Amino acid sequence: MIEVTIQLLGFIAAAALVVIGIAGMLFLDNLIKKIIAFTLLSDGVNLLLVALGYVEGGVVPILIPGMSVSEFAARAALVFPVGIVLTNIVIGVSTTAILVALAIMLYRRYGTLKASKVLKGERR
Amino acid sequence: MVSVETLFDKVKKWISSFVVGRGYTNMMTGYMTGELQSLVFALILASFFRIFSIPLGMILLVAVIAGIFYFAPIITTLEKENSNDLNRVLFWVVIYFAVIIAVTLWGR
Amino acid sequence: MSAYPSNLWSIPLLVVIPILVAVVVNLIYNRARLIKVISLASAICLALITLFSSYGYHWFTGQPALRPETLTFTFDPGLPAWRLALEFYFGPLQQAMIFIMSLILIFVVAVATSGLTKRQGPYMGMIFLLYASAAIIIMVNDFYHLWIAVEIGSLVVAGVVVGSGTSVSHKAALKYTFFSALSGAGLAIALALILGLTGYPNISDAIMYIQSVNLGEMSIILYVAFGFFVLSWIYAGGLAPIHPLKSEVYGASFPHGTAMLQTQSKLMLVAIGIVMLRVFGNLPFVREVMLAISVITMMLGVVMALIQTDFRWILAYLIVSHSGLVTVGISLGTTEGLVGGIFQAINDVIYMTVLLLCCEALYYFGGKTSTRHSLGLAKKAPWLGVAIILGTMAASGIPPFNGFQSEIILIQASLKAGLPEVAAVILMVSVTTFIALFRAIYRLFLKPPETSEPIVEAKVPMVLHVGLWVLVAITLIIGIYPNIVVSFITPVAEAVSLPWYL
Amino acid sequence: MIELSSSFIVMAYVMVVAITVGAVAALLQKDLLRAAFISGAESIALAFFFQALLAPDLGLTQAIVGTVLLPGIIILGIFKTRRTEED
Repeated sequence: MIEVTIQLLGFIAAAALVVIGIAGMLFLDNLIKKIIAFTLLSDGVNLLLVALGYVEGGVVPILIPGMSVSEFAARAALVFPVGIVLTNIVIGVSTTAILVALAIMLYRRYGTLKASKVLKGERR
Repeated sequence: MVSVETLFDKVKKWISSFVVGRGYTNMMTGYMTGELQSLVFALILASFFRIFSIPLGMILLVAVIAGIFYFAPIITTLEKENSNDLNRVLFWVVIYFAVIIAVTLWGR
Repeated sequence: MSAYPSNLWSIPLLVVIPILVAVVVNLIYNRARLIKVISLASAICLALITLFSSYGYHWFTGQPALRPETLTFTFDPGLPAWRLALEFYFGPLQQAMIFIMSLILIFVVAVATSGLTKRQGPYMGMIFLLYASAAIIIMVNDFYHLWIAVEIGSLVVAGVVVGSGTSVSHKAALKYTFFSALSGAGLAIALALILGLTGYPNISDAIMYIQSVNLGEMSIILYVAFGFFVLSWIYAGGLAPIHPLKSEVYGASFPHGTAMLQTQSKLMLVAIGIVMLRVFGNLPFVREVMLAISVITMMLGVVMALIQTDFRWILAYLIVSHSGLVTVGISLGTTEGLVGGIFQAINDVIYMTVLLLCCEALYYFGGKTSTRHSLGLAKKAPWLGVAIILGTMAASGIPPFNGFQSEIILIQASLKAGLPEVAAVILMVSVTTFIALFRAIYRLFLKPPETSEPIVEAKVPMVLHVGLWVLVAITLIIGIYPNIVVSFITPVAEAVSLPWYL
Repeated sequence: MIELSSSFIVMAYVMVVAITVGAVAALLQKDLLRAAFISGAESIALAFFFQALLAPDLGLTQAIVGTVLLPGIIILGIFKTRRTEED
């Protein structure tokens, strides 16, 4: 029996989000729904990265007065995933904005949001 | 009356069956070349398997030749599978990723 | 290298100047003359910086990669982890690649500002951001910048494609951007896994750690990281399963935009491929996987190019197929293979730009690029016919041109590596390239026109002529004296291919 | 130091359920506006999870971005196109 830690729960939630996101992007037909699935996918990746940086029994990586540096170094959660995730959140927002803008443009052209009509494969 | 069909007529019919209904026979050269190319490419890819094991590679080569005869105009299948449909590409990417992970982990 | 390595100031300019230009040009939006002056001047400035900059490092935080007293990398098990040496490295290879990219940027900017596009400001900004992202990926020596630049690059590709303003381009951009979720997230996970395994964001440090410490069971993590890395590699370069989307991107944008896009993606393929070789090259099956992907890409691209009916789409699929040619050399992993692959990338970028500029010139003759029409252009514009045939000869590897030199290196490398099948595939690709291109050229140029209606003829701008002939001259010069470029590549290829020759 | 792990793990259990249910519920809505709001609610659960995983600064960022910015962009898109999913 594996001991259930917060990290394990994080991995489970991240896996669930990634699977739901990919399934949504694959099987849903509405463009806006696809975009929402995309945000769920990037949320899942963020959660995975943060869970990788978790230290069991650790502290938030902020050096508070009264804490020795060696204790801090031994117990603090990793900070580099936090940097990556912060960037990833920003990138996710900008990508979503671009996707929504393109969806609006395609809606104006075709009058529908159905991906099976707008994005269908075509011969050239 | 029995019509006389030479071998040339048969080959011509077989070739032009690729492009029936397209109304643009100028593409025929392209489709023919593409068909031959993809045939040879499939054989070469099959013979690549000799790197891993030679007997298995020979079996694979025979299987590919049989498959080529079964799926006769490969180029149309290839064209369909190369469609730029989003979901189809997504599907292929997921499969690809699984294969890469499986192969590298197996090779370990 | 006796002195402590100094922080080079000239390298970040290659990234800072394009970003600044993108901002400024975006602000002045629609004043064509001013935009032309600013963007041309800065493109020339970038080319001059790459020519005259000295080699070295620029590090943003932490410490430099080289220690002066021992001349080793920063890896030192005694020091605590999290050193955060985020750095750029500018060497001969980087100089050659960025200089070629700057050269093409000059021509692309000159052509783009002399007609065709409205709303020039944002479009120019996108092209400069494309340059910046490619420059970062070429120079980078840490995973963090690599990931951010790949993300920026994928978003900017969508921007450049949308610039052509057709509904096909909107669709292509939307599809391509959806995939940035998979590839960008995959690269982020790969970065986090390697970081968790080694503790170093710097690529050199991570490699030193992987080679010197026995990872044991933890090496499974490296394989998963490799899988995610491959995902972003195929996304960035448009290799096999993503090639329908990438070729749609190439075909849907303006031809000069495509010239910049293919430059970026081929140089990205080289840069990320070298990183993958350095980090994962010693693992079994890694180079086989990369080789399989590139062979399949070559074959699918060239076969799909044969059955297209539009000159733009033929070029788009040929670009994809020739990206496979580039990665074959890199995934062989030998010195000759690396030299051939990188040389092929540089040559490829040049001759494909020649063909794309010819395609751009077709727009001034009524804009019909479909091979369904026979235009008889050879009589109207003999110079264009000559240029396009020279470009075709370069692309299909006919001796006096540069394509021949790199392809023969690639063929020799694959024969030497014991893979004659790869050599056969390369030969077939170059022959089929010729067939695919010449079918279109025959219909568009040589066949007498079917209809008697006269072709609309606009004045082709002077910069297009100049760019075309300068690039053709470069293909000839490199074809006759290949050592001009090869001498830049060889030391790097020897250094990268070292680990499995020891 | 205050040991928060024992209380955090209960919160984490709740949040795993909330995130999964929220994600599925957002994708099953016929009304796109409601889907956007539910994905915002899922982001709040995610922000609390970040808090439990010792990254409070990320929790703050995710709370702002995930509940205001992202649904805002998507709602803007919905108003420019259409609110319900067509058959």
